[in-house]
Amino acid sequence: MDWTTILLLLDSTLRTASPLLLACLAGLFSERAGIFDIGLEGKMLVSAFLAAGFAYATGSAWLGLLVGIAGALLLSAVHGLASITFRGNQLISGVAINFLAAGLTVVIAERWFRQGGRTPQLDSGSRFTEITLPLAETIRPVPVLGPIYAQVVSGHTILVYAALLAVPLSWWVLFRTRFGLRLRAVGENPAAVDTAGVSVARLRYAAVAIAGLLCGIAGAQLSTAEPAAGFVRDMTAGRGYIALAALIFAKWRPWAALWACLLFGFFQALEARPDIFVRLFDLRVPSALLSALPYVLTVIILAGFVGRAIPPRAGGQPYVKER
Amino acid sequence: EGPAVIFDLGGKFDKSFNESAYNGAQRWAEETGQSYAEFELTAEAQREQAIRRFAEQGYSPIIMVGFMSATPLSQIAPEYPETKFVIVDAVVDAPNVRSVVFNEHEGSYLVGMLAAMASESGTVGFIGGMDIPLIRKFACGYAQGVKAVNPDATIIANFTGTTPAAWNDPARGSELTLAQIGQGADVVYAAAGGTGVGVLQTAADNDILSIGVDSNQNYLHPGEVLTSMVKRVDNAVYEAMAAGADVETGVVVMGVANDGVGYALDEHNASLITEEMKAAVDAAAAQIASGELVVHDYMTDETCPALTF
Amino acid sequence: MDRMPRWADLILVPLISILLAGLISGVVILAIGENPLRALGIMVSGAVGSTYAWGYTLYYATNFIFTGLAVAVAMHARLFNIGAEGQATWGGLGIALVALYLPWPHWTLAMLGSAVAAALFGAAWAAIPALLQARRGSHIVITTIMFNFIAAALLNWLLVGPLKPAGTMETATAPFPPATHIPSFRDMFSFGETILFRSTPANIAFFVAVAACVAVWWLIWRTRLGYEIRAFGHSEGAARYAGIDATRIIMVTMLISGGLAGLMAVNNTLGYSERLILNAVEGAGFIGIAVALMGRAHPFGVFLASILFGILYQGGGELQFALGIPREMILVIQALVILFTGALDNMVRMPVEMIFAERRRARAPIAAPGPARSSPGHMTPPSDPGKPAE
Amino acid sequence: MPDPVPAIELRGISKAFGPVQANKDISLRVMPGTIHGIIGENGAGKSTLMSILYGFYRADRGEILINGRPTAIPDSQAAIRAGIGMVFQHFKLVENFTVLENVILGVEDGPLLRPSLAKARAELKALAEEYELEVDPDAIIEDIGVGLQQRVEILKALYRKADILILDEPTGVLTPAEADHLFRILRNLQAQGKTIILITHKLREIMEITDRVSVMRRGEMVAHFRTAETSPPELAEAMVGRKVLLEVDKTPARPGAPVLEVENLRVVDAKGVERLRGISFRLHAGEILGIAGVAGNGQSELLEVLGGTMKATGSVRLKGQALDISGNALGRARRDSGIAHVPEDRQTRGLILDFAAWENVALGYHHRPAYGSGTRLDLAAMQADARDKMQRFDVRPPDPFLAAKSFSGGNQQKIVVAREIESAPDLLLIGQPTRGVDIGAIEFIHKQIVSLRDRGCAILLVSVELDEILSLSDRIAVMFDGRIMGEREAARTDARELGLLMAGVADTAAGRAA
Ligand SMILES: Nc1ncnc2c1ncn2[C@@H]1O[C@H](COP(=O)(O)OP(=O)(O)OP(=O)(O)O)[C@@H](O)[C@H]1O
Ligand SMILES: Nc1ncnc2c1ncn2[C@@H]1O[C@H](COP(=O)(O)OP(=O)(O)OP(=O)(O)O)[C@@H](O)[C@H]1O
Ligand SMILES: [Mg+2]
Ligand SMILES: [Mg+2]
Repeated sequence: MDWTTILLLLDSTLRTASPLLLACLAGLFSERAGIFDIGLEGKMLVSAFLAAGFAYATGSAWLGLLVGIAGALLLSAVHGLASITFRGNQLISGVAINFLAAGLTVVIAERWFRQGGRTPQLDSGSRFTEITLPLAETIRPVPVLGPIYAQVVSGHTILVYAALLAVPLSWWVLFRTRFGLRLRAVGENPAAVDTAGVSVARLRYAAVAIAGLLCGIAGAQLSTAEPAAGFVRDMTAGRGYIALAALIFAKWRPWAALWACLLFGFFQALEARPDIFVRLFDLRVPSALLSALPYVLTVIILAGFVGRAIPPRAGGQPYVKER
Repeated sequence: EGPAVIFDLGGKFDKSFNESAYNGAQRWAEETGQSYAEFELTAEAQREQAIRRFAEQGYSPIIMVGFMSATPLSQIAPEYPETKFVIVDAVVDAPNVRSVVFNEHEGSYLVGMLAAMASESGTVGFIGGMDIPLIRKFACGYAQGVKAVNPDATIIANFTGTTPAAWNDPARGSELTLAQIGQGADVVYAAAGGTGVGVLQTAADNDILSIGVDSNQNYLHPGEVLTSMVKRVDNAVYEAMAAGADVETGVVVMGVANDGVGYALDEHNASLITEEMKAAVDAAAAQIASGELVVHDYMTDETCPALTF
Repeated sequence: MDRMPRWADLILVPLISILLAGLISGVVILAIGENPLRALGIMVSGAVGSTYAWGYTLYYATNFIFTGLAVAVAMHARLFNIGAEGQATWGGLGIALVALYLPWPHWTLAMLGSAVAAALFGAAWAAIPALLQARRGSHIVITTIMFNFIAAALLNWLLVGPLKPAGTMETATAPFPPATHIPSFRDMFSFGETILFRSTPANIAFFVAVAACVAVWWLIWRTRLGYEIRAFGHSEGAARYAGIDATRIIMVTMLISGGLAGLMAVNNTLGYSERLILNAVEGAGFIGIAVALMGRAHPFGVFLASILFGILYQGGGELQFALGIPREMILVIQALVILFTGALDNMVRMPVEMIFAERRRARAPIAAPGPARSSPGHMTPPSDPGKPAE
Repeated sequence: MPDPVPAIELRGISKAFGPVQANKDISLRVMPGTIHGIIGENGAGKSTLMSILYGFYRADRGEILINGRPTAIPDSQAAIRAGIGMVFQHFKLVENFTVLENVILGVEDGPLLRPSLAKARAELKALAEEYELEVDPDAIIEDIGVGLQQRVEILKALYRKADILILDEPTGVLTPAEADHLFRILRNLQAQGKTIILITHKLREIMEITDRVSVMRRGEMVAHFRTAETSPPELAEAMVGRKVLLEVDKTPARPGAPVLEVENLRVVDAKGVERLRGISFRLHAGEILGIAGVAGNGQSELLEVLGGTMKATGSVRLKGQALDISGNALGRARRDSGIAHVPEDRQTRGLILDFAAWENVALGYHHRPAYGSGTRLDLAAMQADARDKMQRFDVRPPDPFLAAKSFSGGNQQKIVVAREIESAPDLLLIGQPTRGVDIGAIEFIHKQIVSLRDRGCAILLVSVELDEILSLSDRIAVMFDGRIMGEREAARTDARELGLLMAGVADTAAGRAA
C-alpha cells in the first residue's frame, strides 16, 4: 500500500470517526451516570435536521449548531423525565425517542421547506468549512510527519477538532473534577451519592444533558460540516447504534472510545477502497460482502483482544429508594 | 375515481424514482386541477393491500413505481380486469397492465461518454446505493460509455451499503467520493438516492465533476455537475395519468429513442459540455436510437463487458 | 407489593397511558389539520373492525410476537439480544433454501420442514455471538448489532447473485413451489359463500406464534431449563452456586432466542411473500425489543404488545389511505404510544397508586372486602413472577 | 438533677413502605455523649428509623429534634449539616473508587478534585492517628476487606464532622478482633463527646459498650433500658416477646466413620495469589468441625472448593470416594454426592432475591425427581414442599409465594438452612450461618445444626464469630493465611487460645497438649 493511500485512509478515518466519537462520548456520560441511552441516534437526527434547517434559514452554521443542540437537549429532557423522574424503562424511552425523531424531522422538514423532508442544500457560508491548521503547508515537506500533519490532521472542520478535543476534555471532566467524580459515582452506586448528600436526580439530568449536547454536535456535524451540506431523512443511518457498540468496546472510557471509533472509522475507510484488497492480496471481494468487512473485523477484534466489558454497576436501573 | 399512485418503500421523497414519479403526478394535478390518490408503502405486506384497495375503490389507472411490485401485481391484475395498472421499472404480462421500463443503460452510456470526455485523469467513479441489479444496470451502461470514449479509462465503482439506510446516507456518499478522488477520479456518477446529495456536494467542494441521476440535478451545483442521467419516470407517470382509465397497456420501453432517458443539458452545465462533447454524445444517442449501437444491458445476461462487480 | 389491585396495574394504568398517548397524537393530528376523532375511528375500524382489518393486524402482530419472544427469552437470562433482525433474516434464508431446493409433497410437511430450517438458521446466527459471550466475554449487544449488518450483507450478496433467478430485477428468490403454500386465514376460515379475511396476509403462522407464546411460557415457568435460565438471569452467583452452567445457559438461551426470531420467516416469507425478499424483516427485530420490554418479557405481555403494534401498523396504513396522513406522522404516533405506555407509565402509575392508597385509607375501618373485580390476568397465575429484573 | 437536652429526640415517627408499616409512632431520646444501643428482631424497623434520622427516607409523620431544636431532615445533606453521620448496614461505598474518593464524595472543597484529594489525604492521616483508623487512602474499595470498608464509612462520617454517629449492625461482618478494635474507636469517640447510636443483634456488645438500650419490635419502640440495669435474657425477651435460650444446648458428639478427607488442598486465584496453601483435615459423621479464622484467610475458598464452585488441586474424598475438584461448575455433582452447602452470602449466592420462596427452596435441587418428571417442573409439588419446609423451620411469614427479598435477613437464612438441611446430606458445609440474624433466629438455626449432627451428618462450620464456633463445634480448626494453624477440641480450648492462632501465632506443642 502506498503512502498516499495510507494518508487518505487516515484522513477518511478521522472524518468518519468524529460523529461516532461525539455520539460515543455522549453515551459515555449518560451511561457512566447510570442512564442507558439507545436514543443517541434520534438525538443526532433531530440535531442534524435543526442545525441544517436553521443554518439555512439564518445563514449561520453556528446558529444552526446551537438550535441543533437545543433540539437534542429537548429529547434528552424527555429521556430524563422518563428514566429519572418517572423511573421508566430507559431502553423503551430510547426506542421511543428514535421513532419520534425519525418521524418528526421529516414531518417538520416537509412543512418548512417543502423539499420532501429534506432541507435545502447549504452553501459554504452556512456550513462549517474545513480549516487549514497553522503551518500545514510549511511542514508538509518534512518527511512522514509533514504529510501526516498537513493532510490527515489539518483540513477538517472545527467540529472534527471539537470531537477530538472532547476526548481529553471528557477525560478531564470525568476524572479530574468534582462533577466527574460524582457523576461516575452515581452510575456505580447512586445510594452512595444520595447518602453523601448529593442529589442523584440532578446529577443524572446533568449527565443526560451533556449527552444531549454532544449528540447535538454530532448531528450538526452530519448535516452542516463539510463535506455535508444539508439534512436528508434518516441520515444518521445507524450511527447511534455503532456508537453504542464502540462505547461497550471502549469499556466506557474516553480514550478507549477514541481508539474504538477511530478503529471503526478505519474499517469503514477500508471498505471504501476495494482496490487495496486487489492490490495487496489480489482479491476481488463482491461489494455486498465487502460492506460486511467493518463488522466482521470488529467482531474478530472484540473476540480476540478485548476482554469482558463491565458496565457501570447501576446502569439501566432507575434509582428507587422505597420498593 | 381518477388515478392513484403507489410509491415504493423509499417513500415519495427518495431523491430517486419515487420522487420523480411524485413530480410527474404533481405536474398532472397542477395542470389539470384534478387530484389523485397516493400511498407510500412502509411494509412489504402493503403492496398487495394498496393495489387491491385502490382497485376496489375504483381508481384507474393505478400506478406503482418499483420493480418489487411486479410479482404481487402479476397476481392481482387478473382479479381486476376492469382496472388499468401501470408499473414502472418492471414488466408484468397482463392485458390490463402497462409496463414502463427504462433503458437506464442507454442513458448511463451517454453520461459515461461525457464523463470520459470531461475527465482529465482517465479515472472516473460510480457510486451506487445498494448493489442490486437495477443499479448494476446503471453502472454497466456507464462503464461502457466511458470505455467507448477512452478504452484505457479506469472506472471505480462503490456501493453505499446493504441495508435500506444506504439510500439516505449522504455522509457515507461523501466519504466514498473522497475515496474515489483519492484514487484519481475526477468525475463521479451517483445512483444512490439521498446518498447522492453527499456525492454531488463533495464533488463540488473538491472541484471535480459529478453526474446526477433520475431527475435533472444540474441546478444543485451550477457549473460543477457535469450532467444528469435523466430517467423520465415523471413523464411516464404524467402520461399515464393524462391518458386516464383508457391508458394503453402493454410494454413501453423508455429509451434514448423516445427521450425516456438521456442526459441533461441546461444553463447550469452549458459551460461544461463543449461542442465536441455534445456532438459525440448526440451522435451516439442517434445511433442508439436507430439501433445501430447496442448498449449491453446488464439484465440480459447479468454480466457486464466493461465492469466486474 | 400490592399498592393497588392487580386489575388496575394490568389494565387501568396501560389504558390511561394509551389514552394519554392518543390525546397527544390527537393534538398532532389536529396540528396537521385533520380531525383526530375521525382519525381514531378510522384507525380502530381499520385495524380491528373487520376480518380484513384483523387479517393485516394479526399478520404484523405475528412477526412481532416471534421477534418479541426472541428478545424476551434472552432477557430472562439477562442477555440483550439486539440481533433478532439478523436472526430473522437468516430464518428466511433457511426457509428459502428448503422451500426451493427440497421437494415437498404436502404443505404440512413443507411447513414443518421450513419451520425447522428457519429455527435452525436463526439459531445458528445467534450461536456465534452467544459463544463469544460465553467463552470470550464479548458483549452480546455489540456482537449482535454487528451480526445484523453482516446478515444484511450476506443476504444482499445472495439475492443479487446465487439465489436470484436470472433476468429479473427483483431482489428476491424465485417464488416457492405451490406445494409449499401454507394456508392463509382466508383458506382456513372461509366456508361456502362467506369469504373471510379476503386477500389478507395473515396465515397459519399466527397459530404457530400463539403456540410459541405458550411454549415459551411453558419453557420459562414450567421446565427445569426455564428455571435455570431465570435463575441465571437474576443472579449469576446464585446460579453457579446451584450448579447451573453459565456457558450452557447462555448458549441454549441464545439458540432458543435466535430460533424464535428465525421462525418469524414462517410468517412473512413462507406464509406471505412465498419467496425471500431482500430486507424482508423490515425492522421487526427492533420492534421486537420494544414489544419484549413493554410486555415485560412475559409471553402474554409480548402477545398483547404485539397486537398493539399490529394495530398501530395496520391502523397507521389505513390513516394514510383514508386521510393521506403521511407515513412519518404515523411514526410519530407510534413513538408517542411507546413513550407513554412503555417509558412514562410511572407518570400514570404513581398518581393512580396514590388514589388507591387514599381509598384504602378511607375504607380501612370497614372490614376490607378486597378488590371487587377479579384479576384479569388469568393467563398469568400468581405463581409466575412475571417480571424479570428491571 | 436537671436533665440535659437530648442530642437526638424523635417524636412520633411513623413510616410506611406501601402496605408495610415499618415504623409506628416511635419516640426516642438519645443523650449527648452516650452510646445508645438499639436492638430488635430482623425487620423490626431499626434501619428504617435510623435512615429517617439520616434523611435517607422521609418520615410520614413525626418530628426530629437535634440538641433540643426541631430540625427538618428532608435529605442526607440536611442530616450532615445537623452533624449526623451514618454507617449503613449495607455500605454506601462506590466499589471501584479509592478510599480517598469515597471520603470526599459530596464534600469536595471545590470544582477541581486535586486540591480536595490533597486536603482529604492530610485530614485522613490526622483522623487515622487520632482514632486508630488507619487505611490506605489509595486502595480501591472492592480490593479491601469489609472491616476496612467499614472503617472508610466511619472516616467518611468523621470527615464530615459528625457529632452524632449512627452505626447499623457494624459488627455483623467483622471478626472479633476487628469488632474489638471498633469498640475501642467508639469509646474513643465517646470520650471526645460524640454521641453514638449502635444497632446490633449481639447482646454481648450491647452489654459491653452501651449506656442505654432501646428495643424495637414490629415497627414499634417497646422498651428502654439503662444497660447497667438490665441483662441479656431480659433484653432478649423484650425483643422476641418470649424467653430465648442464649446457650447452645448440645450433648457431646459421637463421631462415626470419616466422611470427608481433605489432603493438601491448594487454590490459586485469578490474580495468581495462592489462597489455600495445602489444607488437610478429616471430618467424621456426627461431628461438627468449626473453621475459625479472620475473614479472608482462605475459609471462603475452602467452602467454595468443597461446594464445587472453585477449582483446586489436591485430593478430596467423600466417604472414601475421590471428588472431582478440577472445575468450578460442579455444584450439581456435589449435591448428588450428598453434600449440602449453606453459602456464606445468602443474598448473592444462597438465594435469588427476586424469586419466590418456593422457587428458592428448590434452588440447586431443581433437577431432582421430587420436583417433577422429565424436563417438567411440578410447581404444586415445589410449592407444597416449600410450605412444609417453611413451616418446620418457622420461616415468618410462612408464605411460599412471597419473594425472597421481602423476608427479613433471619428468615432468608432460615429458608436457605431449611433447604440444605432437609436434603438429608452426609456432609453439610455451612458458612456464617447467623450473620446479621436476630437472636431468636440464631437460637433456631443453631438447634437445627446440632440436631442434624445428632442424626449422623458431618458438618463443616465456617464462621468468623468465635462465640458461635466455640458453642457449636466439637472440634475447631483455625485458618490463617491459607493454612490450618492448629486444631483443638472445642471443650478444651477458649477464645484466647483461638485468638492467638487466628492471629497467626504458630501452633505449639504445648498448645496441642493443653
Ligand atoms: N431513650 C428513650 N427514648 C424515648 N423514650 C424513653 C427513652 N428512655 C425512656 N423513655 C421513656 O421515658 C419514660 C420513663 O422511662 P423509664 O422509667 O425507663 O426512665 P428511667 O430509666 O427511670 O429514667 P430516665 O429516662 O430519666 O433515665 C418511659 O415512658 C420510657 O418509655
Ligand atoms: N426500601 C424499602 N422499601 C420497602 N420496604 C422496606 C424498605 N426497607 C425496609 N422495608 C421493610 O420495612 C421493614 C423494616 O425494615 P428494616 O430494614 O428497618 O428492619 P431492621 O430492623 O433494620 O431489620 P434487620 O435486623 O434485618 O436489619 C421490613 O419489613 C422491611 O421489609
Ligand atoms: Mg433490614
Ligand atoms: Mg437493619
